[in-house]
Amino acid sequence: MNDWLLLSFDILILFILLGLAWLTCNTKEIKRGVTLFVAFGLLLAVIWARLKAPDLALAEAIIGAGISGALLLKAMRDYTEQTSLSSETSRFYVWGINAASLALFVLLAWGLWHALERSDGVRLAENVLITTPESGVSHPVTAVLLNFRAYDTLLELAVVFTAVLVVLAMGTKQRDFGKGEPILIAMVRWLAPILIVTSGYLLWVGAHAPGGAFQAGAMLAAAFILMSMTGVRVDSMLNDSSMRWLLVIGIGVFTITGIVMLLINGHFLAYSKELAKMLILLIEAAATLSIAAALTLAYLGGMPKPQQKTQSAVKIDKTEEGTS
Amino acid sequence: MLQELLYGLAGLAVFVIGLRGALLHDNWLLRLLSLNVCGAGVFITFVAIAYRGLTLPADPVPHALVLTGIVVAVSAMAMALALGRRLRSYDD
Amino acid sequence: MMINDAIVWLIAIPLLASLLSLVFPKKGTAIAIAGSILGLLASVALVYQVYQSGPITHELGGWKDGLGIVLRVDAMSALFIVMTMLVVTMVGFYASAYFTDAHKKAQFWPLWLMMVVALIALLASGDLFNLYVTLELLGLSAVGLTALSDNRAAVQAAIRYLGIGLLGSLVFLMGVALIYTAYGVLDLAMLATVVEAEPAAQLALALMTAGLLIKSALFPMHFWLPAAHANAPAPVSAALSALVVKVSVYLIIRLWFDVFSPVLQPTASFMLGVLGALAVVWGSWQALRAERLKLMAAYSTVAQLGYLFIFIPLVMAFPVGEERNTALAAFLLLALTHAFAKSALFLSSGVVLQRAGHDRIAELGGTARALPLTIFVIALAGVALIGLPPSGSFLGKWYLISSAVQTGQWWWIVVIAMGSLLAAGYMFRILGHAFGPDESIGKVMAKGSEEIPALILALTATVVLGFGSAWMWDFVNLASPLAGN
Amino acid sequence: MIDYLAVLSIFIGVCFFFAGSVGLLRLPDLFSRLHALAKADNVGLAFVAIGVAMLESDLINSLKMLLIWLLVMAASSVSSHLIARHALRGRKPNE
Repeated sequence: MNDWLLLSFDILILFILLGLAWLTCNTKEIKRGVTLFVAFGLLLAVIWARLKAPDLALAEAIIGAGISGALLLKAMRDYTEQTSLSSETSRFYVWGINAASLALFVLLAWGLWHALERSDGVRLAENVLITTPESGVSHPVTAVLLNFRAYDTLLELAVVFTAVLVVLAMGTKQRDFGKGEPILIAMVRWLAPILIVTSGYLLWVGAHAPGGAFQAGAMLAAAFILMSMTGVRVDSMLNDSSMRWLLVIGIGVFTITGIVMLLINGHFLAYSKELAKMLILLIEAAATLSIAAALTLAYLGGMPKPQQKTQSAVKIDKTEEGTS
Repeated sequence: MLQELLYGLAGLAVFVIGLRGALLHDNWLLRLLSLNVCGAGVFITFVAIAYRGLTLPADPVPHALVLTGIVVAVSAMAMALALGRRLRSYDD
Repeated sequence: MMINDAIVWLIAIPLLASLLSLVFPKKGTAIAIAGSILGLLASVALVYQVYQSGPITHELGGWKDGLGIVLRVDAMSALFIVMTMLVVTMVGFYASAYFTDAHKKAQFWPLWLMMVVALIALLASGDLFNLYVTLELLGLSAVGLTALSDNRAAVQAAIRYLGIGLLGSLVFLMGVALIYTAYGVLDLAMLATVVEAEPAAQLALALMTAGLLIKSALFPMHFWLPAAHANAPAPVSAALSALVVKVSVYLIIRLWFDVFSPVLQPTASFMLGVLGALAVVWGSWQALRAERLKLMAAYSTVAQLGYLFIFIPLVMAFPVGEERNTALAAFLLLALTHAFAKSALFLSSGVVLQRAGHDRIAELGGTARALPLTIFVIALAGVALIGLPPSGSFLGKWYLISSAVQTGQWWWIVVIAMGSLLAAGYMFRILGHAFGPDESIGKVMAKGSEEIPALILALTATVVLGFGSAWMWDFVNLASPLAGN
Repeated sequence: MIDYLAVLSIFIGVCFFFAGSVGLLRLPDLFSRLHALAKADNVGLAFVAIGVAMLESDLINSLKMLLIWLLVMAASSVSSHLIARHALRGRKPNE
């Protein structure tokens, strides 16, 4: 009885998922596409929760739906006139793609079936769950992210860093939304502190329960983005040079810890057991700051206070001329 | 096993839908949405195979991988939007 | 101790240098050059270490049994790493003179160093998912660098490049998902021991190869490459053509012959060879018709990558052992020569473009007199691209032809001969115009810091690799897991 | 006993959600749709939250349910207000 109930829930939710995915990928209107995409992200969060992946549900709700939603909303303004401008694609091409897609799906389904048939169903799970107590944290996902596969996480921070470098190179701060409605500002006023406190909580709790640096950093960024969206001048709190330090602190602390551990224990990122918990928390705290700074900058579209930046750029110019 | 297969197949379908959308759209923003849907399809497949029923704890490795993937995806999106904005600024 | 962990330092040094160059933008050039030279030294130490003690592994975090990520370096990856660091260092010297705007320089160095991190991390990675992360890091940094040209064409090309790159990585990741589903491992060496010829593995390999083919711009998927490589700033074009596309080819070879060898099908390898042959002919033909110097160089990259794919069916035809290693060494020789020659060519094109104000081939008259060293470098690069002795590609192509004869696949010889003839055509066309009488370009000064790195790269391609190839043969035989030792 | 009460409460909540959804689909214009949706959803969520809180043995977790309800209510009332305000400004509401 219970099984059938669960199964009918699964089928219902997958039906909605496929519908949303189809609509998102087939709309020709940008506004509609963005709205559907955010809804798709929220539904994904529900699916992660259903599949017993609470870490992902948290991350998806904050990043997938929240931060991407904000980024897209801001970008949408650049595309307003282009909405209906979709050039003619030949019917032949469309049908070719359709046929190829269908064939690919059948092929993939066949592959997945064989893969599941062949699998023992355990994979790395038992090994990770058994070894987790040795990692310094008791939450297995955090153990994988910051100990077993910490190198992946380091490179992932590098990806975030790279993306922000490109955003910064592509322009200075963009025009933000105007001042919001009074009632919205009032809500953000008391919501932002809650978000910041929640971010700290998520960071701390990651050691033994769902949460961690990425969720915490994104939550912190969400607080700043919300403030910025309602017209609160976020940039007055930050300046160019402190932003640079915030951006690099995550990877910096991570790499230096790794090197110190290499010198002590002979392997990069091999934490000493008694220090592991503290080191992981240290790295996560630094990473939280970097991620928050990166996502906030990605939303703002450039370094705050452009006038100060141009001044310093001029100064660099002069010194370079002097030396060369 | 049933849930793994069901969600796994749905993930594959979402992947293919996104891929198709990415190949059909001319508009950069819409293509980007399709690419993100496509990525979500891979993530669903990963998480589906990590699910081991209601009693056993799920496999944490794919969860960590997908978390990495989500962060990479949002970084790529931020960068793509900035490039799109730059491109349009030349037209003004 | 430092020597034994060279591979970790090779990743950590550029990573930290990238951070520092963002925080201290005024010192960016010094930081980047210092980082590159340290990296180059570390890469030499790495080759020495591999030469002494065979393939090395480094378990990150000290975890074993597939729990953690493992870095692995054998002869092939060690040589690619040295190649990367040499090109990066030389191009770094060049770039410090190329970018005159301090603001642009401050944007360039952190991204450039991140690209170096991505290249080294990819070459050293021994883990499937980690490879996906490095591919993304490489893709994003390369796209960002392309867009630094800051004109409409470059940003347009960067956007297209990004779309293609993301698509390729996602298809690759789908393959990783299938592998993890079926085998429950991500570690390449562990996967190599359990993988079997069955549908899931075949499909996964097909997906991963397809993703990498998109990224390595093999013939029908090459459409994004010329625009991106021709419009990027010259130092970036050099790195894109010499390194970024090549590591995808490296990865295909690594996956095919190192990990998935039980799964391989001769038909599939033959098809890759055919696509490679088409790329050789089509790319060379387009290079011959190209009107701009950098566009010609970009199309030439399409062609030269084609040669590397022709190796796949030939390598497959040899049984595991010394013969296969010889073919692989020839592959490495050709890949390395192309990397050095093409980066030299792009750097020289950059000099021409900056001094003459354009790079239209038909209007290059008088350049040989105004920029003699630059044109000399282009000629040297041409020697390597055509495959004339004593360049490394002469030997590479020679072995390509002889193994084609040995395995009875003589039809590849036709393609190789045609490609070489066309390459001679497009290189002599440039030189012909450059030595032409027209005096559209006045007496100009080229900076030594721009011309000398290009000269070193070109000389490496033509002379050093040509004479040092015997050592490479030994090295590959000694330290290749492909040989089964 | 408390289980039955909880299920009853959740059931009532779901009914409200259902009514809200029907309202969203059937009502003629934006303002009445908003009205139906916001009202029904807030009350619906309250009943669901109460029901789940009863099933939960831990007091802290029950309090978390209350917090969720409060946050959602704040968000939905502000967003309804904003949508309505936006529509009133004379811009064409979506259909």
